Parts: sequence; structure tokens; C-alpha cells
Amino acid sequence: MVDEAFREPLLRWIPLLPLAVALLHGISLGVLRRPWARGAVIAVSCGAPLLSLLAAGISFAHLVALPDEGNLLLDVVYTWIGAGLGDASFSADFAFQLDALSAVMTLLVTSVGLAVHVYAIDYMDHDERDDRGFQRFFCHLNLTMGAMLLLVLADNLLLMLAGWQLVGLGAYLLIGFWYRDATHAYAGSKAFIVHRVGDFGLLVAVLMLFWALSDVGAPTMAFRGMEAAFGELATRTFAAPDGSAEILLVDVIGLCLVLAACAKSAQLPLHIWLPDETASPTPASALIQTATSAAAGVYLLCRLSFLFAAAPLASTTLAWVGCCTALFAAVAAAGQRDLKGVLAYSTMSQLGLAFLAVGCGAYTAAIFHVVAHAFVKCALFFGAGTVIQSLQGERDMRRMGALRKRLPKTRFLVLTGGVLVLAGLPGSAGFFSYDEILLAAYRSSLPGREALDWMATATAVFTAFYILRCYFLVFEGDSHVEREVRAHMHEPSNLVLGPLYAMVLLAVFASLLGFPEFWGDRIGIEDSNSLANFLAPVLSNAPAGKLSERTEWAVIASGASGFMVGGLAAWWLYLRNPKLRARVSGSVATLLGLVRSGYGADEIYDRALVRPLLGVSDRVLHRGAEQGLIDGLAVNGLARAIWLLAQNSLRHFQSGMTQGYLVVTIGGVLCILLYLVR
Amino acid sequence: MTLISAQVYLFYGFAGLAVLGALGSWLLVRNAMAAVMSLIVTVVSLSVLYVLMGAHAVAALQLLIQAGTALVLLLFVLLLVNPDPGGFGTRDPGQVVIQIIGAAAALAVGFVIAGTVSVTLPLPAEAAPGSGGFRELGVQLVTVYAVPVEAVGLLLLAAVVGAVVQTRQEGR
Amino acid sequence: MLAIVAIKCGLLLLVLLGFLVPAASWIERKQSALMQDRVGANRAEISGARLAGLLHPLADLVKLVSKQDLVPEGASRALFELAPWVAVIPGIAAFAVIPFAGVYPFADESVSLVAADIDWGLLHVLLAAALASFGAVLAGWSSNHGGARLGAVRGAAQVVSYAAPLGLSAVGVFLVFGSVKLTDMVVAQDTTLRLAGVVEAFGVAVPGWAQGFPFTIPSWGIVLQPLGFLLFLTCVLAQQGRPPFDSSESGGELAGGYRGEYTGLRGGLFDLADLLGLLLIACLLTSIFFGGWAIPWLSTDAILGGLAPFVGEALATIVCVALHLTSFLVKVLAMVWLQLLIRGSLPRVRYDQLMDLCWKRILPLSLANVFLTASAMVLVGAVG
Amino acid sequence: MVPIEHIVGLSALLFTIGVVGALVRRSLLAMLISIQLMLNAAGLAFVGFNRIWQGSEHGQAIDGQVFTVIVISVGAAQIAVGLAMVLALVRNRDSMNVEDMSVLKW
Repeated sequence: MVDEAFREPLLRWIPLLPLAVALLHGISLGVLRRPWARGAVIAVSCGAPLLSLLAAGISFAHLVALPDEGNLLLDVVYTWIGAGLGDASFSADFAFQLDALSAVMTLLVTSVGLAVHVYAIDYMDHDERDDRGFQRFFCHLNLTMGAMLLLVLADNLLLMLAGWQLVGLGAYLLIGFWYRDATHAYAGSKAFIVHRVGDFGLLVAVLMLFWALSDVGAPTMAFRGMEAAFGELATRTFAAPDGSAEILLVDVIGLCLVLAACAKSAQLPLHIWLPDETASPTPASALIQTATSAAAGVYLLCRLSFLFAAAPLASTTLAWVGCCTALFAAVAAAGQRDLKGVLAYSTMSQLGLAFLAVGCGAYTAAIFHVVAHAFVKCALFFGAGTVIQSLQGERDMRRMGALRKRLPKTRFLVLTGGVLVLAGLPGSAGFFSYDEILLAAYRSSLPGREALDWMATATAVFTAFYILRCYFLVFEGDSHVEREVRAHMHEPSNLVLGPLYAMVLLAVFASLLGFPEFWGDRIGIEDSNSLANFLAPVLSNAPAGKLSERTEWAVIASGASGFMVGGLAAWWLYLRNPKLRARVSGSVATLLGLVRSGYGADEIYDRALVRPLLGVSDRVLHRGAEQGLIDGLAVNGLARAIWLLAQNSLRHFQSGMTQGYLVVTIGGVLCILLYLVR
Repeated sequence: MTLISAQVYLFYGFAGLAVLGALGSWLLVRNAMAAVMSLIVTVVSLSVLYVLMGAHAVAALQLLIQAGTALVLLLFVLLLVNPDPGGFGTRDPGQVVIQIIGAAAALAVGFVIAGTVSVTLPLPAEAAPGSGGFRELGVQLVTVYAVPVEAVGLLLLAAVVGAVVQTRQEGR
Repeated sequence: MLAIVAIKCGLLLLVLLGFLVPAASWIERKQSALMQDRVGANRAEISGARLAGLLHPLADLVKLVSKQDLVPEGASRALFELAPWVAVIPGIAAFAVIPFAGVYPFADESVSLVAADIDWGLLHVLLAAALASFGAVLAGWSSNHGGARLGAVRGAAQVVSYAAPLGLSAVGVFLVFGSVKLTDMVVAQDTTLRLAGVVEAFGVAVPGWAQGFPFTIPSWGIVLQPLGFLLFLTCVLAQQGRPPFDSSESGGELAGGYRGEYTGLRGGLFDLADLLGLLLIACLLTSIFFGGWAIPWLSTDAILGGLAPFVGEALATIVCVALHLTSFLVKVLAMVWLQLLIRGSLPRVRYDQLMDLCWKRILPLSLANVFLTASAMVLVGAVG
Repeated sequence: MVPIEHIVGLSALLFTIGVVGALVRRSLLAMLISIQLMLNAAGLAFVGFNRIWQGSEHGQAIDGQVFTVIVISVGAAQIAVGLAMVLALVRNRDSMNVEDMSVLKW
């Protein structure tokens, strides 16, 4: 089946090592109830991501060194599910594959994961809320990371589904980590429930896909097989319920997948878990919002890019959902007071841009955006965690300010690797990826394309505005920190700064990964966009129509001017002229309150869904069906009927003579036998 | 004496032993130990018959599970409760007559059924015994018969739980 | 055909009763003397020759034969007389599947040094031992003696304890060797494991100089199944009623337990059954965990290939058989010595303690061992 | 070899002995033994029929032997529960007579 040359027995260890370590922790905590010494926890928990990263690096080197005809490495551990015989047989392997897409994601997850693990050592060291919290936290981190690697490396959709569910579980565990605090526990449950909605979409999509593929005679779940057999499927249609129009089958599957990705990556209707995610410890946020949950949605879409390339309706929906989320979340981020809240809405907004890219058929741009965003956001979270820790848990930006004097190193790192890149400083990865996405939007022929362009441009303005506002409030201006707290502030240890350095470096140099061809041509570098060229064979990118040079310049100018306008506005309002800010915010207080609460999404959900559901389940299901029908009629009624029957007749058979019963039994058996052999 | 005919003689010999053992477990009521031992004779003879019919694996399992474990458990309980020789089975003359009549009737019915089965079923012609090794049996057990095996596992679990619950004394 | 079987059985009995049993009884005497810091058996003599106590087995035989056979009053005579034979005969039959050496080509025939290479191999040993355990119960019950009866209860309880874990603890071995036949197991151990293979499993190449002799270990069962060895050893000791699991015949408290009423030759049969149990355990451990007749780092092919050019094939084969037989017997006697060491150093375990040990410790550990073995085999790609 | 009728006959004989034993014996232990006898008879029939089906068009099928294995396992379960009942009966009623188990009759 697989050419021997393309086997890579190393692959299985990449996801299995962190998962095994998580299991080990789980056993010692849950079964033996005996936590380990901190040193042992750190060695084992941080060793697994390190080894995973090493393994990922070696496999990546092998992948790159492959001869031309091969573009993936495969590691089949065993046949996981086998059913049927002959032509109708179906089997899914417990197997891992490494192609360009999963290689990029694997390297991303392992590197960010390792940084988060190292960062968490110091961060969680101060956590005294729970006696076994230290080891438990690392257990959850390992689990989440291993699950994401399982998802990324899975060779087939079913194994990916397993990883998908585990990532959801990991997010739930990490968000609700301080479960003794009701709000944290609530946030965890909320994330879990929202994830389940998305899981439902994925499950429906998987089942429909499998059904459709078996219909065309290729019952497989492996990505390679699916892609090969997809051609026949792409044009299948069926009639809409009212018979008015024909719907593409792939569109329906695609919409289900969009639902799944929306829940994982916190896009508009299902975004409500992400603002609450800030409840989790900061290293967990850094992991969930960059490399695991948030990235998983985009990865799913890109992994099945061949499907979306053939599904116009799903792509359009995707682009619109992403673009709306990007703009709304960027606006909401601008109104936040909570430092981590800004970052959370920022994550939503950035992933919205990635969704827009996927919707426009620019899958490589989406992946580049996700990768760049992961490094930037991780650096920002590390910085935010450091700030919050040095302020002894304070998260409200109104009580910060002027930290540049106390935390110069942190400030420098956050500014160069986080704030400026995210804001889209020309020449940075954020600028390039934003450009690519905007170009893709220009090229595409989606309905309402111009509105998408305008919204994307507005997003750029607001992105620069909110992140610089956040930076000014925290590091510049006047200090609003309490005197008591201020006295104890100091730069964090090298254990914290180390991962931050790493992420900042990666974030700064990420721009080299996706250096646009447009600029490359101008300064004389062939094929400068190395990431896109690496990914090209795997992803079914939309054909890149040649745009006029004028348009390209216009797009670049709009990106740069977005950065300038947003940045200047933030500078004007928050450093130069705070009084104007007070006046402005006073005049639009209601609007600001709405923005700050994330447009009251939680309230809307509560009124539209939760209360009606509760009402129905209480009045109809509980009192009507459960108590009335099932308890009253079925259970008690049946019992009463039997009791009456037994009281009047059956009790007389109960003679108390065991062998009497035996005689009757044997008599009955004999009668049956005689009937059978008659 | 060829091997085949030796097998035939062995078969009837151990068949007779099995019947004797069965009768013994019934008739040796005065001595509970002897009754159990004669049941063991039956079980062992049956496993010899299985070997002669080519079912080696079944024979081994029969010895291992039935004789090796289940009947030892029986002996263990027998030694624990220590029934007095008369208590194992009371017999009065009237009962003996009823027993003999019942046994004869049951035997008649049994043979009628067995005969009918053998005559009426569309049985294939006699064939040489095939394999009955562990590999074949094991493959069948974990593939085709996976569900029955799981069901038996559940039954055994239920039996264990039931046994523990029944024998647990109050207040312990 | 039948003649070969008869010859094999005769040879087996000869080796067993003529060499191994006396040797084991001598080692038993000497070892316990050593453990108790006294001078061991050295009294028996024939015209001045004492031979370091080697004559004691002979003296035992003479003593047992010349003693009176008593049947206690109130005993059920038939069962009482049957019991020792029930204990001994399966005990001897169990040795039928022990491979004393391998299979060798002689001219056109291939000769194997196992009495009966039957399909269910190790299970034959287990079920023979299971049948033998009836002997103890029968003896205790039919003796009409309180102590003996208690011994029988304990013996039966012991069977109920070890039966399930014994089978399960061997499953790991079955998995590793892919067979239940002892002959197959030993052949699988007649080779070496390359330590380099472990590294190569991770996809890293190993240089040629690190592939050879000092970097290999014999692929013995104890290397592949260390936990399985401990569990199996414990269970099989309990099965044979060897110390420290000999509460059913404890001399001190029950006055000999189930066999207290047996004298003379019938009592001697129980002694014989004891020694056979000792030897059976040793043979099993040797065959399953210590490579059987295999000589470490010196495979059969190596011996035959190395000798044949010099001395001719027939002689080479004979030398090879002799080497293997010696290797096997040496290992067996070492295992006997190991058991006697255990006997000399561990206190006796109560039968309820044994039940606890078997069901609460060994059974879960055996299940874990099976699970770990299976997953390890899947992960390193030994299966499928 | 031996004709199938003889095997079925032997099975029927053993089964009948078991049935009669279970019907006429008042001791719970004896009933247990009789039930074991019945199960063994059933197993014998399975193996016997398996042997003649084996060479037919069903090839190497050993379904009958599988069923015998299952019957053996069921027998083990039955012994476990039955003995627990014996112990409970002896402990509470100080007898092994099944006719003492009649508290729940009407």
C-alpha cells in the first residue's frame, strides 16, 4: 500500500509522548492520589514536548529530503477499525501522516507548546489555590498538546475526530482549571458546551462525507483516499426541501464543517466561550488561543481544502462569518478594560481574517496568518501574564500604566514581537499576512466582495487601534498602580523571559517565512514566499488571478494606512489627549458598554435559547413526559397492572417447591423439542 | 490393531466410564465426596472423548475449567459445609420407586428425541475429524463469536458479584 | 511409531526417577542444612562410603518400602488408597511436554527430545497439575482426621486462589512467543536480541560495530517478561504447594496436613509428588524464562555449523544434543536451588493471605502485564 | 469412526441422568452436580455434531466447539452462584435440602 521509503516510525511518538505523559500524571493523581515532586513533574512534562519537537524536527528534515514523487511520510501503527469484506470493506488505520500542511502545524504546535510548558513552570509555581494544582496543570497541558498533535498528524478523519474531541476536553479542563471558583467552572462548562455544538457539526459532516464516499464506491476516511475519490463527488446535488433549487452536496457538508470550525476557532455565532476563556491561567490561554483550539478550526478547513474549493456556498458563508467576526471582535477589543479580554477578542478577530482567507480560497495565506498569529499572540500572552503577575493579579488596564520603567525588558519584547507585528507594522509578518488576505479577497468573486474589502480594511484600522491602546494603557502614560504593589514590581526570572524571547524571535522572523512574491520580485529574490511554495502541493488554492500592479499597491497602501490611522488614533486618544477620550467615551457610553460586553452575546443566547429550552424541558419534558407519561403510566401503571394480575392469579403458581418448578420447566422444554422434531 | 479401531475401542470404553461416573454421582448419595469424584470421572472421560473427536482445545479447556477449577470449588465448599453422610440425600423406599419409574420414563423420552434428531436431521456424510486446535478456536472466539464471548464474560462477572453478595454475612 | 513413544516414555521416566528426583532430594537436604547452618545429610553409608550424602535417596526408598502401610480407622478405604496415585500420576504426566532438548536431524529422521510435543503445550502442564491437586483433597478428606481434613480445605482454597492468576500470568509469555507450546518457546529463545534494535525502532541508524556480541542479550523469557516471571513464579509455587505456600501440609500445626495419615510406600508417593512438583516448577521456569536447552550466545546453528566440518555431521549432532541436555539440566538444578532458597528464607503464608495475594495483587498485575505486553508489541511493530 | 447416533445417544443418556438427578434429589449440592452433568451432555452433543459438519461443505468450521467452550464457561458461572447459594442455605437453614428454600412462597 505504502512505499517503504515513505515510512517514518518516528511520527507516532510526536503525539503519543505528550499523551502518555498526561496519562501517567492522570494515573498518579487520579488513581494513586499521590502527586510527584515538582522537579519530576517539570522534567517529565517539559521533556515530552521537547522530545516531540525534536521528533517533529527530524521528521520534517526527512520530509524535505524526500525524492520528488513523494510528498508525505506515513506511520501506520495498526488497523484501528476494520469492517466489511471485499469491495465494500472499510478500514481506518491508527496512522499518522506528515505532509507539508501537517508538518507546518506540527512544528507550530510543538514549538509553541514547548514554550508554554517552560513558561508555565514559573507561572504555576506561585499558584497556591489547589494542593495538587501544579501537576494537574501540567497534566492538562500535556493532554491538550498531545490531542492537538493527534488531530494534526491524523491520517484519517476518524482519528482526527478523536483528536478534535480531546482538544475540546483539554480546553474544558484548562479553562475550568480553578474549578473551585464558580465563575471559572462555569466558563469551562460553557466552552465545553459550545465545543459540543461544533462537534455535532463535525460528526454530521463526517457521517455525510462517509455516506457520500461509499455511494461513489470509495468508502474511506483517509485524507489521501478522500481527495482521490472526491472528483466524482464534487458535482453531486440533491433537491432542496421545497424542490425549488438544487443544492450541492459538498455545500451541505462544507456548512457543517464551518459550524465545527466556528466553535473551535470562536467565530461569530459560537464565539461566546472565548471571552470567558480568560478565566484560565495565562499559560493555558497562550496554548488554547494560539496553537490548539483556535488553530484547530483553521487546520480542519485547510485539511479539507479540496472540499471547500468545490463548495461555493460554504466558502461564501465562511468568508462572511470570518469577516464579520474580524470586524466585530476588533471593535469589541477596542472597548475592553480587561487586559486578557483584549487579547481574547483579538484572537477572534485574527482568526476571523484567517477564515476570510479560507473562504476566498487562499489557504496558504490562512495558514501563514495562523502561524504568524500564534507566535505573536503567544508572545503577547506571555507578556500579559508577566504584567498581571507583577501586579499581583490585577487585570484591569485602568489600574496599570507606565510599566516601561519597571519592566523594561518585558516592554521591549512585547512591543517588538507582539504589539507592532499584530498592529501590522509594514514589513512585519502581520503586515504581510494581512496583505495576502486582502489580496485574496480582491481576487475572489464572492458575493458582496466590496463589502468584505471595506470590512477587512476597517479591521486593520481597529486592530492597530486596540493593540496600541492596550500597549499605551499598560506600559506608557501615567501610572495608576497602587503604591504598595508598585514597590514589589520587578522583572521576571529568565525562566519566564526565555520563552518570551523565543516567541518574539519567531514572531519577528515569521515575516521571512511568508515574504510576498510581490516584494521578492522587486528586491530580486526568487520564490520568496517559501511557506506558500512549500504548502502549494498540498492545498487546493484558488488560481491566483493576476492583479494589476495598481491594485496591489492600493492594497498595500490600505494596510499601511490602516496601521497609521489606528496607531495615530490610539496615540492621540490615550497619550496625547486623554480628556478628549473622556468626552468621547462619555457621549457614547451606552454603545461602549454594549461593545465592552461583546454586544451582549451572552444575554442574547440566554433569552433566545437557554430560557426557552429550560421552559420546554421543565413543563413539557419533565412534568409532562417524564412524570406524567413515563413515571405515571408506564412505570407505575405497569407495576400496578402486574401487581393486580399477580395478586389474583399468578401467586398460586408460587408453590415453594424448587423441583416442582424444574418439572414444569423441563415439561415445557420437552414440548418445544417435540414440536421441533415432529 | 489399527489406530482407527483403537480409537473406536477407546471411545466406547470412555463412553461407558462417563455413564458409570454419571450414574455414580447419582447413586453414591451416601458419600458426597465419592459423588463429586465420580462426576470428575465423567468430566475427564468426556474430555478424552473430545480428544478422540479431534477437539483438542475443547478437551483442554474442559479439564482446565471444569475439572481443574469448578469442581475443586465444589469440593472446597463440600469440605467447608461438611454434610453428614445422611444429609446429602434422603431416601425412603417410596421415593426410590418413584425415582426408578421417573428415570425410566425420562430415559425413554430422551432416546426418542435423540433418535428422532439423528434420523430426521439432514446430516452430512461421515467425515474425517478436522482440526480442533487452539489457533482455530481462538480466532473464532475473537472474531465471529466476539459478542457471545463478551456475553459470557458479563455472565461470569454477574456470577462473581452474585456469589459475593450471597455469601457475605450481615455486619461484615 | 508406538515403539518410539514407548522408548521416549521410558527414557523420560529413567531421567526423571533415576536422576532428577534423587538429585533434587539430595539438593533439598544439603541446601536446608546450609540454610540452617548445620552439617547436611551424611549418615547413610554402604560399607564406609558416604559420598557426601548421595546415598540418602536410596536409604529413603528402602525405609519407605519396608514400613507398614496403615489405613486409619473410619477412613473410606478406596478413596484413601486412590489419593496418592491421583497426586503422582498427573505429576509425572506433566513432564511429557517438557523439552529436554530440541529437534535434531539424524540421517533422514528428525529426532526430538520431548516425549509428546502436543498442541496445547504449557496448558497440558497446567491441567495435569490441576488434576493432581485432587489427590491432596481426596487424601485429606478420606483420612478421617481433623488435621488432614483442614489440610484438604486449605489445599482446595489454594486451588481456587491460584487458578485464575496462573493462567493470566502466562498470557504475556504466550503473546511474546506467539505459542503455547514449550518447544516453540525454547526455539524462540535460542537467539539473541540486538540492543541496537531498540534504538532503531526510533528511526536512528546504529553503526556496524555496535551490532555484535557484547551488544546483544539472549532473548530469554525473563528478559522479555520480567514481571511475568515474578507473577508466574509466585503462582506456580502456590500451585505445587511449595513453600512458602505449603499451608495445606504444614508439619508443625496440622501434623502433616492432608498427608498426615499416610505411611510407608503411600506416604512415599506423596514425597515423590512433592519432589516432582519441585522439578516441574524448575523445568517450567527453565523452559519458559531461561531459554530451556538453549545456550546463550551459541545457537544450535552455530554449534552444528562450527563442528560439522571437523567431526562430521552425526558426531556434531550428538555433541550438540549432549551440550543442550547438559545446559538444560544445569539450569533445572539451578532453578531447584532457587526454590530451595525461597523455601529456606520465606515464612509460610496463610491460605487467606494467599487468596488476597492472588486475587488482589497478582491478578490485576497480570492483567496489566498482558495489556502492557500487547500494547508494546503493537507499538514497536511486532504485530501486524 | 463412531456413528453420530451413538454420540447423540450417549449425550441423551447423560442428559437424562442429569435431569432425573435434578428432579428427584433433595440436596442442593446434588442438584448442582446433576446440572453440571446436563451441561456436559450438551457440550458432548455440540462437539459430536461439530465433528460431522467439519468435513462437509462448511469446511473447517468449528462453531460447535466454540459453543462447547461457552457451555463450559456457563457451567463455571453456574457452579460459582450455585455454591454461594449452598453456603447461604447452610448458613441460614443449617441444611442443604431444597425444600427448606420456601420462605417466599405465597
